[in-house]
Amino acid sequence: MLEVKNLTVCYDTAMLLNEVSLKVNRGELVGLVGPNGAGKTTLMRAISGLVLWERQMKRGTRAGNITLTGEVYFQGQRIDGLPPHRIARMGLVLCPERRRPFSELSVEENLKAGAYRVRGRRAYRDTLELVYQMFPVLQKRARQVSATLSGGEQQMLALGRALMTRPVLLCIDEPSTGLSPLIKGELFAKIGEINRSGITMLLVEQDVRQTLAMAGRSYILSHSKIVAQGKKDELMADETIRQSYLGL
Amino acid sequence: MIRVWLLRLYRDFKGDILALPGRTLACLAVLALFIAPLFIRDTYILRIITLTAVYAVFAASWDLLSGYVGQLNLGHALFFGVAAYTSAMLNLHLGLPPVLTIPLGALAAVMAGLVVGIPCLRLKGQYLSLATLAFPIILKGLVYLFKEYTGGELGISGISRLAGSRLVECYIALALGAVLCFLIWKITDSNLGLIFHAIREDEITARASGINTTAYKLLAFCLSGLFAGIAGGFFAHYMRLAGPFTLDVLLSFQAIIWTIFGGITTIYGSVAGVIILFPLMEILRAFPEIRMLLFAAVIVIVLRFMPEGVVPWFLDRVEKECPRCKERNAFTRTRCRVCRVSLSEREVRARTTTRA
Amino acid sequence: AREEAEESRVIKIGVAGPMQFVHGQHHWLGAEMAAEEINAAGGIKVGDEYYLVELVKIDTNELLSVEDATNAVERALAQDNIDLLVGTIRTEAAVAIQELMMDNEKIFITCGASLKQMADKVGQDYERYKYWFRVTPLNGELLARASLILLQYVGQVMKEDLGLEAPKVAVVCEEAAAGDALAAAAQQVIPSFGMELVGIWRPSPQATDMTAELTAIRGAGAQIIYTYLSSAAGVTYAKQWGELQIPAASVGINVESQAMGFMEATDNYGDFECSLNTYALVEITEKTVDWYNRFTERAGEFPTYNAGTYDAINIYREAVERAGTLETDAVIAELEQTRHTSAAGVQVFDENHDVIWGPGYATAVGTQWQNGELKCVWPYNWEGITYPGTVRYQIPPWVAEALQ
Amino acid sequence: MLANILVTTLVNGAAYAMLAVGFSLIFGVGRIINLAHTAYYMLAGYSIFTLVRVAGLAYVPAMALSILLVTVVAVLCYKLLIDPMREHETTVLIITIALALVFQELMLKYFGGHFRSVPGVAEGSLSILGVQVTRQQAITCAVLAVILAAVWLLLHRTRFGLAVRATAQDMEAANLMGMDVSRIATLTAAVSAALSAAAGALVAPLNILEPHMWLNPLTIILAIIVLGGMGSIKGSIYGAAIIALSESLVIFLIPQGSFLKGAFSLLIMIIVLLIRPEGLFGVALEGER
Amino acid sequence: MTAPFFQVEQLTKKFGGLTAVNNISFTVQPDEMVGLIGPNGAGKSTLVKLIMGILKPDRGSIRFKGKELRGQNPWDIVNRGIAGTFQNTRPFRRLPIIANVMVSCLAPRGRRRGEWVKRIEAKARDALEFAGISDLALEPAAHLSHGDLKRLEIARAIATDPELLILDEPFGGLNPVETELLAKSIRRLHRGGRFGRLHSEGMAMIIIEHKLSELMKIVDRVIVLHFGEIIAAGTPREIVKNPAVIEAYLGEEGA
Ligand SMILES: Nc1ncnc2c1ncn2[C@@H]1O[C@H](COP(=O)(O)OP(=O)(O)OP(=O)(O)O)[C@@H](O)[C@H]1O
Ligand SMILES: Nc1ncnc2c1ncn2[C@@H]1O[C@H](COP(=O)(O)OP(=O)(O)OP(=O)(O)O)[C@@H](O)[C@H]1O
Ligand SMILES: [Mg+2]
Ligand SMILES: [Mg+2]
Repeated sequence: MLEVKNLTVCYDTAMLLNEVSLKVNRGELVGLVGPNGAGKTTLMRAISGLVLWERQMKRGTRAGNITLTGEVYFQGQRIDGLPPHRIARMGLVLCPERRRPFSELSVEENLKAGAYRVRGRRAYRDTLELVYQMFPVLQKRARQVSATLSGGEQQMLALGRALMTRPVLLCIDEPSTGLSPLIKGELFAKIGEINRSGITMLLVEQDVRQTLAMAGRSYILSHSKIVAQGKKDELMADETIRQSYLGL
Repeated sequence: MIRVWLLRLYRDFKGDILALPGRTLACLAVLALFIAPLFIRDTYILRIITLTAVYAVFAASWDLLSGYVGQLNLGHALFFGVAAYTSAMLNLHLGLPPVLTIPLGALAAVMAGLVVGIPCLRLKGQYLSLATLAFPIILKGLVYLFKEYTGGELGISGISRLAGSRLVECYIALALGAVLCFLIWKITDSNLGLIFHAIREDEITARASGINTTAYKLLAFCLSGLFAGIAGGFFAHYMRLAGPFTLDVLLSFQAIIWTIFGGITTIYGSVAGVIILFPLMEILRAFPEIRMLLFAAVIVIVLRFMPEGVVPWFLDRVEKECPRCKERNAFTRTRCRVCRVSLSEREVRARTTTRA
Repeated sequence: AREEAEESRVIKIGVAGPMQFVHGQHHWLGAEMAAEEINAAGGIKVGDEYYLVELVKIDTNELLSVEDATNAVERALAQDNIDLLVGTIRTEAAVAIQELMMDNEKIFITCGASLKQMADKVGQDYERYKYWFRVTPLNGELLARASLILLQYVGQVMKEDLGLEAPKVAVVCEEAAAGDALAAAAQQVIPSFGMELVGIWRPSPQATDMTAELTAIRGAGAQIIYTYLSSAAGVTYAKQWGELQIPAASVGINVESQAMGFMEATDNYGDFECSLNTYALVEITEKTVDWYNRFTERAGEFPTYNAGTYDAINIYREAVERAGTLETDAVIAELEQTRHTSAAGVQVFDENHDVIWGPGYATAVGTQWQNGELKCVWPYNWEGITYPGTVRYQIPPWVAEALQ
Repeated sequence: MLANILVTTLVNGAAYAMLAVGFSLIFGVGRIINLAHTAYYMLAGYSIFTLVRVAGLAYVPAMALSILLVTVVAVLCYKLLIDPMREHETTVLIITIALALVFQELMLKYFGGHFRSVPGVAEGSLSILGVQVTRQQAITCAVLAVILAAVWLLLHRTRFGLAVRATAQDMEAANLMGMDVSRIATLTAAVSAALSAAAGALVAPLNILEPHMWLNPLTIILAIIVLGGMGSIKGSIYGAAIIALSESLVIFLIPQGSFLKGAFSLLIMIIVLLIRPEGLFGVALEGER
Repeated sequence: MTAPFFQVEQLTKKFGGLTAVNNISFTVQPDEMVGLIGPNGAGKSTLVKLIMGILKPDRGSIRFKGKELRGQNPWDIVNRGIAGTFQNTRPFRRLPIIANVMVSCLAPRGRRRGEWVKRIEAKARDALEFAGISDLALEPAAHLSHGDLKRLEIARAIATDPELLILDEPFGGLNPVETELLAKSIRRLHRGGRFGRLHSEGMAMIIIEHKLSELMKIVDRVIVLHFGEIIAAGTPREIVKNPAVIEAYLGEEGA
C-alpha cells in the first residue's frame, strides 16, 4: 500500500534521512522506532508531503533549501511531490507529533475540521460517535477551546481528529506521550482494534515494547537510516539491536 | 607595546573583517561615506549624506525595538518627533545650544518610550503594533491643541544651526551615525541583546527562565527612544524646524520599509536599507512623475525575491555557514576557517542512543 | 566661447510645488506662461543684455513630505543653480523652504502659502529674511478680514431677502495655521456685524467626512456657515452640505471651490458655495479678463492663487530691469518698490515684503457657483468698488425655502 | 442633540464597519496585516467613477463590475506578492504598504491629484428620527447588516469557514486534514478584497475620491479591529460603533476640537486595550503553554 | 517550628465551571523528591502553572522558604529558586540551543554566585551536557526533534540554579533507554552529585510523569491527583497498591 524507496531528505547542510526504504502492506500495522533525533518524524512528514510544503513556504530563504529525493508510492500512485492536502485526500493521514490542535477552535470544531473531507452528515455523525466513544473526555469538553485542554486530552483530540478524516492509511507519531497508563493501555487496544477494522497503520512510538508486540513488522531507524527491520522475534534475536536500540 | 597592540589589531582585522566579504564591503562603504564629503562641494549631496546618516540611526533604533524585542512599533516617529520638538523648544525658548538640546531631546524621547511602553506592556503582537500606531497621531492632536507652545501646524522654526557649514554638519552626522549604529549593534550583540531575542521569540518562556520581561521591554522602549531621539533632535537642528511632519505615519512607515528592505533583526540591514533606499529616492527625482511609483515597485519586486531583505540575501550568496560550528566563511572557501570541516559536505544530523 | 556666452545669459527660475496636484500644476502653468511671454519678447533686459528665462520644475511632493520638499529645493539650488524660487503651497513646507532659501541668500517669492508669520520674520530679522516676498494669496490675517467682509455682505443679502433679524452663523474653520486667525477674528467680529455666532467647528484638514459636523451645525440652528477650508475637506464639506440640504448659506474661504472641477467633484451638490478668491472673470484690472481666459484655455482650469507665479515672475522681471543688474541686493531694493498691475489687482509690497490688500490694491474677490457657473459676487459696492461683470450673491434655493 | 449623536454614530459607524469587516477577515483569519486593504477600497471607487462617468455605465452594473475587477486585482496581488511571503510577517507588512503606494501613484498618474466624487446608488437625503442623513448612508447601513450576517454565516456555518479558521490556527495541521490551505487563503483574500471593494461602492460616494484617500480610513479601521478583537466579526461592529460614537461626541460636545476626533478615538482605543489587552471579543489564552 | 521548605495550602483554581485544582495542600522538604501523578486532566499541569506564577490562583497560598509566592511575577518566583519545565515545550525557536539556555543563566538567579558574564556560556554548556544535547548546542531550537526539546526544557530549568525543580512529564517522548539514562541523571541531580560546575547541593523536586515504572524508581513520595483533588499520598509502594489509585489511574495492567 505504501512504499518508500531510497528517500533522502536534506535540510540545507543537514541530512535528515539517508536512503530510507520502507514498505507497508494493506491491513498491516507497521512500527517505526528509534532514538531521539533519528528522523522518524521527518520520515512521516516527508511521506505526508509536509516537507515539500515547508520548502514551498520557506522558498527564497536558507531555511527553504530543502532537497528531497527518492520515491514514495501510495496505492500504486506516486505521491512524493504532491501537496499534502492531496495526499490527505487520498486517505493517507498523519496524526502529527506534538498534537497540534487548532488552538482557538473548540474541541468539537476541531473534530469537525478533521471531517473536512468527509461527505455526508451520516458519515460524520457515525465517526464522531466512534471518536466520542473512544475518548469520552472529548465529549465532556466539546465546547472548550482546545488550547486549554490538558496535555493528555489534547493527545486524544489529535487522535480523534485524525480518525475523523476516515483514513485508509493512518500514520501516527507518538500517540502515547502524555497519556495516563490507564488511557494508554486502552489506546493501544483501540489502535489494534482500528487496525483490525481495516485501517492500515504506520506507528511511531517510544514505547518500544508495546510497539513491537502490536506491530506485525517493525523498522528501526537510527542515524537517519533504517538499521534493521523485521518481526519482534527477529529483532529481539539480534543482541546488538536489542541493547543499543531497543533497550530491552 | 604599541607594536604588539597594532599587530593584534591587524590580526583581528584580517581575521574578523577581511575574511568575510560582507564585513569587508561594509567597511569599505563606511570608509567611502567618510571620505566622499571631502571631495564633494555640492550642498545637495552633502545634505543627502547627512540625512542618510540621521535616518540610519532612526531605522536602526526601530530595528532594536521591533526586530530584536519583537515589539513591532508602527508609530516610531513618535520618538523622532518628541525629540525634535523638545530640542527645538529648548533651543528657541531657553537658548540652549544643540550639544545640550539634542541629548535633552533624546531624554524626552526616552520618557516617551516609557509613556508608550508602560501601557503597551500588557499588549501582545499585532495589538501592540496597532496601539503604537496611535501614539504619534494622538500626540499630533496635542501639538495642534497647544499651538502656543508647539507652533501648531507650522512647527517651531528658526532654531539654531548645528555648525557653520554643511560640510561640518555632514561630518558630525556621519560620526554620530557611525558611532550610534555601532553602539546599537553592540547592544544587540551583548547579553542584553540575547535577552531581547528571547523576549521576542517567546515571552512566556523568557519569564519562566527568570527574565523580568517587563523591565527589559521597558528598557528596550527607552533605548530605542533614546537613539531615535538623538536622530530626531539632530534632524530638527539640521532642518532648523520641528513640525508635525516629524510625527507622520509615513515617517514611521519609512523606518519600517528601510529596515525590512535591508533585513530585519540585523541592525546592519536597517543601515544598509537607508543607505540604499534614501539616495535611491533622490536619484529617482530624474523621473518626477513616476518617482514614488518606481520606489514602491522596487521595494515590492526586491522583497518578492529577497523576502528576508537585501543584506541577508546578499550575505547568503557571498558567505557560507559552517554546518558544524556555524561560523561564517567566504563563499570561496572549501573548508571552514575555524573548524576546518568541509563546507560542501552534508552532515548527518542524527545521533545514537547512548547519551546523557 | 560664444556658446558659453549664450548660456550665461539665462536666468534660472525654480518653480516649486506639488506637481502631481492641481496646486503645483497651476504654479507651473503660471510660470510657464510668464516665461514664454518674456522669452518671446526677447528675454529680461538687464542693463543692455537680454537674459532668457529658463524654468526649473521642482516637484516638491510637499503635501506628503516636508523633508522631501526641502531636499528637492536644495537640489535645485545646488545642481541647477536657480536664481529665484517661486511657488510652494503647504505651510509647513513653505516655512522650511523659506529657511533654506534664506540660508542660501536667494530670492524666494511665495505664491501659495498664506502664513502671516513668514512675513513677520522679515520685519524681525530683515538682514536674514529680506530675500523673501509674497505675491499670492493675501496673508492669513488679511484673508480673514476680506472673507469676513464677504460674510457681512452675504449676511446683508440674507437680511434683505429673507428678512432675518440677526442671522445665526456657524464657523467651520479648518485646523490649520491660517484658520486660527480666521476663527479668532470671526469670534470678535461676527456680533458686530449684527449676526449671532452659534458655534465654531475646527475639523482636521484631513477629514474625509463632515456629516457629523454638518448635522451638529444644523442642530445649532445656523443660517449661515462661515468656512475656512483649504484642503480636500472643502470638497467633502460642500458635497455633504448640498446633499444634506443644510439650511444655511455657506460663505467664506473654500479653496477647492475655486477649481473648475468643483461641480464635478461635488456631484453638483456644491452649487451655491461661495468663497473668497484671487482671480475672477471680471475686470479687476484691464489685464484680468484676457489673462483669465488665456490661462483657462491653456490649463483647462480656472486660475487659482497658485497661478500667481505668473505675476511673481513678471514682478521680478520688472525689478531686474529697473535695477539693471542681477545683483541680489539691488534687485531686492527694486522689488520693494514694486507697483505692478496684475490680473489680481495692483501689487504693492508692504514693509514686510507681503502683498498689500485694500481698495486700489489687490482686493481679492468673492466668487459663487451659481447654477454650475462660477460668478464673481464681491466686491459689490464695497468701498465704492464693483468690478464690471460682478453679479449679486444668490441665496441657495433650499436655504431660502427653509428660512422663509 | 442625543438623536443627532446617535444617528450620526449609526451612519458613520456603518461606514467604518463596512471598511473594517473585510480587513478583519484577512487580519484575524489570515493573520495578514493588509495595509493595502483601503487601497482596494480606493481602487473600487476609481473604477466605479471611470465606469459611470467615462464609460457611461449605470451604477449597479458598474458597481458589480468594479467589485469583480478589484477582487481579481487583489487576488493577483495576493498570489504573486503576498502569498510567497507569508512566512515573513513583517515583509508582508511592507509589501502591502508598497502595494498601497503603487496603487496611489497609479491613480495619481491616471486621474491626477483632482478631487472627484463617486456616484452613489441613491442621491439626496432623508430624515431618520428627525436627523437628516443621505440616502447613501441609509443604504450603507442596510447593506452592512446583510454583509455582516453573510460573513458571519460564512465563517461559522460553512465548511469553508471552518477551514478558514482552522488554517489560521495551524496551517500544517490544516494541510493534514486535507484542506488546501493556499486555495483557502486565496479565497479569504478574495472575499476580503471584495468586501473592501463593496465598501468602495457604498462608502466612497459619501466621501470624495482622491489618490491619498486610503491612508486616513486605514488608521481608523486598524483602531476598530484592535478594539473589537482580532478576527471577530462582532468585534468589528462594536469597534466601529465605539469609534464612531467617540468621534460624534467630540464633534457635538467640543466643536472647537473637532480636529481631535481622530486622536480622541485612538485614545479610547488605547484605554480599552489597557483594560482588555485582547480587544473586546478577542480570545485570550492566558498562560497557554 | 520552622516553616516548611515548600508548602502549598488550600490552593484552588477554577476555569469557568470546572475546578481544575481543588483545595490542594501539601509540603515538600528540601531533600525530597516528590512524584505527582493522576489521570489526564487531573490538574497537575495547572498546579505547576499556579506555582510558577503563570496562572493566578483563586484561593490558597504557596509558600517557599517561608515567603508567600502568590501574586508574584513568574520571574520573581524563578529568581527565588523554583524552576519548572512545562508540558508543552516552547523554546526560543530561532535562537541556538546554547543561547536558549544562556538566557536562563542571565537571569539574576543564574548569576547569583558572582559568576561573570564570560562564564555564562560555559554554564549553559554544562546544563546542556547534563540534558544530553550539548552536541546540538549551535543548532537553532526550531530544528530540534520532540525528544530533544524536552531535554532542552530541562536544561533551561536547571540553568537557573533552582532549589526546587518541577518537571512536567520530563520523559515524554523519550524511549526506554533514554528514559532510564535521564532518570539516573535526575536522581544524581537530586542527590547533589555535582553536575558540571553548577551544583554542589541537591535540589528538591516535584516530578509529574505518566511513565510510572521509571518514576517510582526515583521518587521518595507520590501524590495522586484526581479531579483536582489529592486522592492519595504515600511511598511509591503504597500508592501502587491503593485501590482508588488503581481504579482512577493505573488500570489493571498498570498495577
Ligand atoms: N529544519 C531542520 N534543519 C536541520 N536539522 C533538522 C531540522 N529539523 C530537524 N532536524 C534534525 O533532524 C533530526 C531528525 O529529527 P526528527 O524530528 O525527525 O527526529 P525524531 O526521530 O522524530 O525524534 P524524536 O523521537 O525526538 O521525536 C534531529 O536530529 C533534528 O535535530
Ligand atoms: N484555561 C482553561 N479553561 C478551561 N479549562 C481548562 C483550562 N486550562 C485547563 N483546563 C482544564 O483543566 C483540567 C486540568 O488540566 P491540566 O492541564 O492541569 O491536566 P493534567 O493533570 O496536566 O493532565 P495531563 O496529564 O493530561 O497533562 C483539564 O481538564 C483541562 O481541560
Ligand atoms: Mg519525532
Ligand atoms: Mg499536564
